[in-house]
Amino acid sequence: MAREAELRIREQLSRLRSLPLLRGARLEGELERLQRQLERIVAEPSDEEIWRSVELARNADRPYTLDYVERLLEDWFELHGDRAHGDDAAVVAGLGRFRGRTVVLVGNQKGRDVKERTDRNFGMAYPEGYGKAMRAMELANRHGFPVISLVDIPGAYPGVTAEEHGQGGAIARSQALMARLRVPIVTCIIGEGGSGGAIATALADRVLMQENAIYTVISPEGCAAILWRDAGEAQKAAAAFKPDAGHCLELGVIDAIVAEPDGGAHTNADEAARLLGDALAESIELFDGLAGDDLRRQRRVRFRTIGQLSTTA
Amino acid sequence: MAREAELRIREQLSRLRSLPLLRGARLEGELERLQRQLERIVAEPSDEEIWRSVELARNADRPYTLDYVERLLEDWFELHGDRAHGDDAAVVAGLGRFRGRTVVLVGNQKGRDVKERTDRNFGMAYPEGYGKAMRAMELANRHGFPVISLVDIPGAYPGVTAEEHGQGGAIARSQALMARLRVPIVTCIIGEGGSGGAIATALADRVLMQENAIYTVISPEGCAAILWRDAGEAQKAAAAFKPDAGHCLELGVIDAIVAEPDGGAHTNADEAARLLGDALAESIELFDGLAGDDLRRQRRVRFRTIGQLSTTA
Amino acid sequence: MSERIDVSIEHRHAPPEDGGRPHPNTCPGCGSHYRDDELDANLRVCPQCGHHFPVHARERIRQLADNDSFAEEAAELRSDDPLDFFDLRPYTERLAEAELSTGLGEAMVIGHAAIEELPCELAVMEFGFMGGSMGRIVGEKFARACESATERGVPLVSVTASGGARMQEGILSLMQLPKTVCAVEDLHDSGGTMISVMAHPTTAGVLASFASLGDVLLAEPGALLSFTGPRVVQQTTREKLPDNFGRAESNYRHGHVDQIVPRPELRATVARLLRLFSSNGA
Amino acid sequence: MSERIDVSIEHRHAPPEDGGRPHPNTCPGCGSHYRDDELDANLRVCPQCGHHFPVHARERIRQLADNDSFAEEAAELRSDDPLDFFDLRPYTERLAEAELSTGLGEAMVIGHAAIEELPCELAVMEFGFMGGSMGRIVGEKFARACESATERGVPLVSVTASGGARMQEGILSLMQLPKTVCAVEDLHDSGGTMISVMAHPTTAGVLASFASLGDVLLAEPGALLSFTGPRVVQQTTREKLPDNFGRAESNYRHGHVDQIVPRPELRATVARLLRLFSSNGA
Ligand SMILES: [Zn+2]
Ligand SMILES: [Zn+2]
Repeated sequence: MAREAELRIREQLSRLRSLPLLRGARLEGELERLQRQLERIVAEPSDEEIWRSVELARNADRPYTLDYVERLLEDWFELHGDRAHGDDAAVVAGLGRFRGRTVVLVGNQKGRDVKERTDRNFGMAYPEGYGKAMRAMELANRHGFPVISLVDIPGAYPGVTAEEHGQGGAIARSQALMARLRVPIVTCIIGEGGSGGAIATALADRVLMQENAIYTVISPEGCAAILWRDAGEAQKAAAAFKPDAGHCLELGVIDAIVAEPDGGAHTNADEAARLLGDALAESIELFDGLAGDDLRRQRRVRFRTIGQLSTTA
Repeated sequence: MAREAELRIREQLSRLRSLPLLRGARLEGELERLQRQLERIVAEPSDEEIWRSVELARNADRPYTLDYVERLLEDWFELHGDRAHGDDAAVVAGLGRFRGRTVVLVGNQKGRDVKERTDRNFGMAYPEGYGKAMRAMELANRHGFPVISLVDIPGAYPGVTAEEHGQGGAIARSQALMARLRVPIVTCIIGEGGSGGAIATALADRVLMQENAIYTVISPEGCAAILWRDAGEAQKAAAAFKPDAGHCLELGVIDAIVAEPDGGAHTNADEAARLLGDALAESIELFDGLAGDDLRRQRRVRFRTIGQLSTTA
Repeated sequence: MSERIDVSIEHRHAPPEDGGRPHPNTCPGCGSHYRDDELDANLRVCPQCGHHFPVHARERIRQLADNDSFAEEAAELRSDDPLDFFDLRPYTERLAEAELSTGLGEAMVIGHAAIEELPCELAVMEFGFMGGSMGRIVGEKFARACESATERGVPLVSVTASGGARMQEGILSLMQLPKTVCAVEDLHDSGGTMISVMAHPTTAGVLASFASLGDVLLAEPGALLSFTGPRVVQQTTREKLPDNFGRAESNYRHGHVDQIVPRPELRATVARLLRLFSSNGA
Repeated sequence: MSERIDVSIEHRHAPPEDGGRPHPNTCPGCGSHYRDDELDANLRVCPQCGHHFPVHARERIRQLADNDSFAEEAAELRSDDPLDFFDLRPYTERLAEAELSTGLGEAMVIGHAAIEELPCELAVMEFGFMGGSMGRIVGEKFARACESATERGVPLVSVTASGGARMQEGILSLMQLPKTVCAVEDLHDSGGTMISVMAHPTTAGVLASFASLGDVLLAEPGALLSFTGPRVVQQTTREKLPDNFGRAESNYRHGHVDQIVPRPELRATVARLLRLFSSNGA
């Protein structure tokens, strides 16, 4: 499988190299990014490198959704509330102008200091949060605005109220809504892409992942607790289920890796935002001119075929 | 205005009388019903007659939604829950087969004994109830089932939780949903059609009213308390704002009156159900073969023009 | 303008008028008292405590719209009396009195305008006209505002202040709920936008219809936004009401409004939204 | 069938097996103990207290479908091991063992069938196969069941029993959530129907995807339906869990399922729904 991903990227590289450099520095950046992706894939990351991604994805200084919002969007207007029971601060949703066009952005939001962490429930959404995101995405759909979804959630919240308010169903319905949208959806995993909470807002036309983000079906600790019967074996679990961007690309789960500044996104939020912005803009442009019905058909085919076994293809 | 309604009914009468009696007894019933409606309109109801309607509409033995369900629908399957926070027993929603076709029925439901009255909150819906009704109507829309809505609600519930859960917005969104449906919607006011709680599920293609039902913007007591500064003046208020079926027909707010057994629906639930069933069936048939887009356009025009002043037409 | 109220003596903690009702220019938040021109100069927000005084429809339009940009529509419409309604006084008398005291033909003013040079349609309610109640003409005007916005391809900005449906028109006033809802749905189907600004109070039939259906819902600080008013809730349920019951702040906490916007920021916020909803395309 | 468990001695309050785990045929509700044939004859519901024992996929199909009406599809599909996953044992070994013990190729069985002579598609999960976890083959089989239902124009009836996504397939197991969601959306867009029957336990990734998207949601009495299990919730939040936390009864009270249907009524209820969703037109 690594071989296939390698081939795909080599092909993209040679296509890009042969293009007249109309877009100048922008294209240079793309070449560099692909080159780095290629290097990652050829050099299978070690268990230590995977664990470093887990740590960087969770780094407390890593830029969060609103750090990107303030650097990438103009005229930002935040939407609040699910119109039923509350406003979940663990999810941010709003309208803004992104490189000249209006977009709807939804994202998970962790807190920076102790109070904000508590207010934002460590980034773990409640059903009210999915509800707010759904409302924002419906608004995007009604007005033809592309949707940008930034994912950074340790996982759905394991709490009594979250269950009583039906988070299982809410995660399912949020995905179902995304499968119905007739506007482009671009997702980037910018930190932790944790299980159901992550996929709730990641059913996109194009899924990106920052270099040091992770994307997991369960936290490494949770996996270790179940399979190794010891949460302390998280490092082993991570090595086994390979949540790093390189592997996700190799498995076809994501479409591209977004480079981070050397040392990780937290070392230079401005530069991280610039790189993310370029990748998002380029991704949205891919869908310009595509009819809504075709867009959503392609989106569903994408998820219908991800990770399909050769025997079932 | 009374004159216009009279003319409309006289025209219907003569058209029906000239038809070959293909449908036998059914048509006879229709003739009788129109004849009675005509008599009501010609003889302007007295203040006492209006108050009698208020009392009959509230009669504790009057058939409620589920009394009609059990008499009119086969294979009834009740839907429960708003998929967010609860199941409101003051609203009933479900699927059933009505004279050979599957329909979705939503209705307000009062309780019969003390315990049931409390459980069903005296028929006053919470936002969760509107949410359940909306979910059921969306299901109808997805599958092309006609919607029957039976209205019998004293009014929206004046409680803290109902407000905190946003009943104003819920009533607005329920109407908005009905304005979007591409399936036929037939509403009958079967008891109290009280204010926002009633209109939440009454934005229909055809609105019927039982002979002794009332349809009001505020309860007679509430109106009296505000305008007369004395809730005891409810009878005066009722006489002034004319909530009876005859006046509603005259004002063009409803399309037809459904006859009740002599003495009122509570004297003979089976007969009341038969008369209601005939009227509902006939109403649904009116829309057979109409395309969904045309249907909803007509529905919106209906409400766009109800009670329009001649100066604004 | 605002000639109806003319208080020229500036003083703190003004004594209540006869009958115990506080003077309309006395701040219920902190007791400060102002002249009309002082309040107007400050957008009718108390400089001491930030309390938002009511704003009449014409003044609201002046606050929001670019100078001289407002062109009123349907100003000629007047309600009639479909039920010959008579409570303690005839409805027609109440209508005439409301027109005299407000200088408006009904409880809503509509027309086109520009805000920071962005064209839009305005639909602004006047609470002073029979409590901003919605009868057939208010419903009709709102529906026309939606149609006008659709025709010109501009967003609709509605500013509500209403006690609900107009009882004196009986069941016909209830019919204004579905009527205005259908108008918003038509606007949305044509790709249009509605920004709803909910001022104090936005209650009952107006809250339960078009006001709640904006693409974005803004509220003024302290505005009462409830279907049923606090007094009726308390009388009916005997519950102790929570702090801020039904107020904008409570609605925000419970997820029912997008933002609470202090009046001094309202024009800029609406303009930002107009920019966002009009720019689309790379 | 059910040869795996063969208990021939009938007795009450059977002692636990070695290691303290109760015998699978001992009722956790009332302690009654049954032979397999006794339980099978009673649809695996305890005649004493009504407790619903787990039902294997093949037996579930026998309970629901008309005799000999079931024609299995995609039985040949087997999972591979995309990550070379090795925890305490290799994933491939776990797969082989699960197949041996259940006689099934994966944790879901699909095929067409008739219920009370009404044609439908069935997708039934097997909790005995690695906890009914959803990997790529379960996702693929479910998607095929949707497609088969669409092609034949019949409703889909799914019966779920699952601990969630299959960790051993890493992120690819998470991708089965959007995959099955898209399959349901395609089914719905083609006018199709899905009846979801949630048996014990329907949790995590299965609850958070297709199982919650049925047109109608039925649950078996006592079934655990929660995204996160009670133990993890308690360990994480240290909250005292309410009675029935996460159970069907609690979900019903909170508005998340349409009806709780005791197993003896399940076939008739599903048949009623199939009639309702297939008859349309006067
Ligand atoms: Zn003040
Ligand atoms: Zn038992």
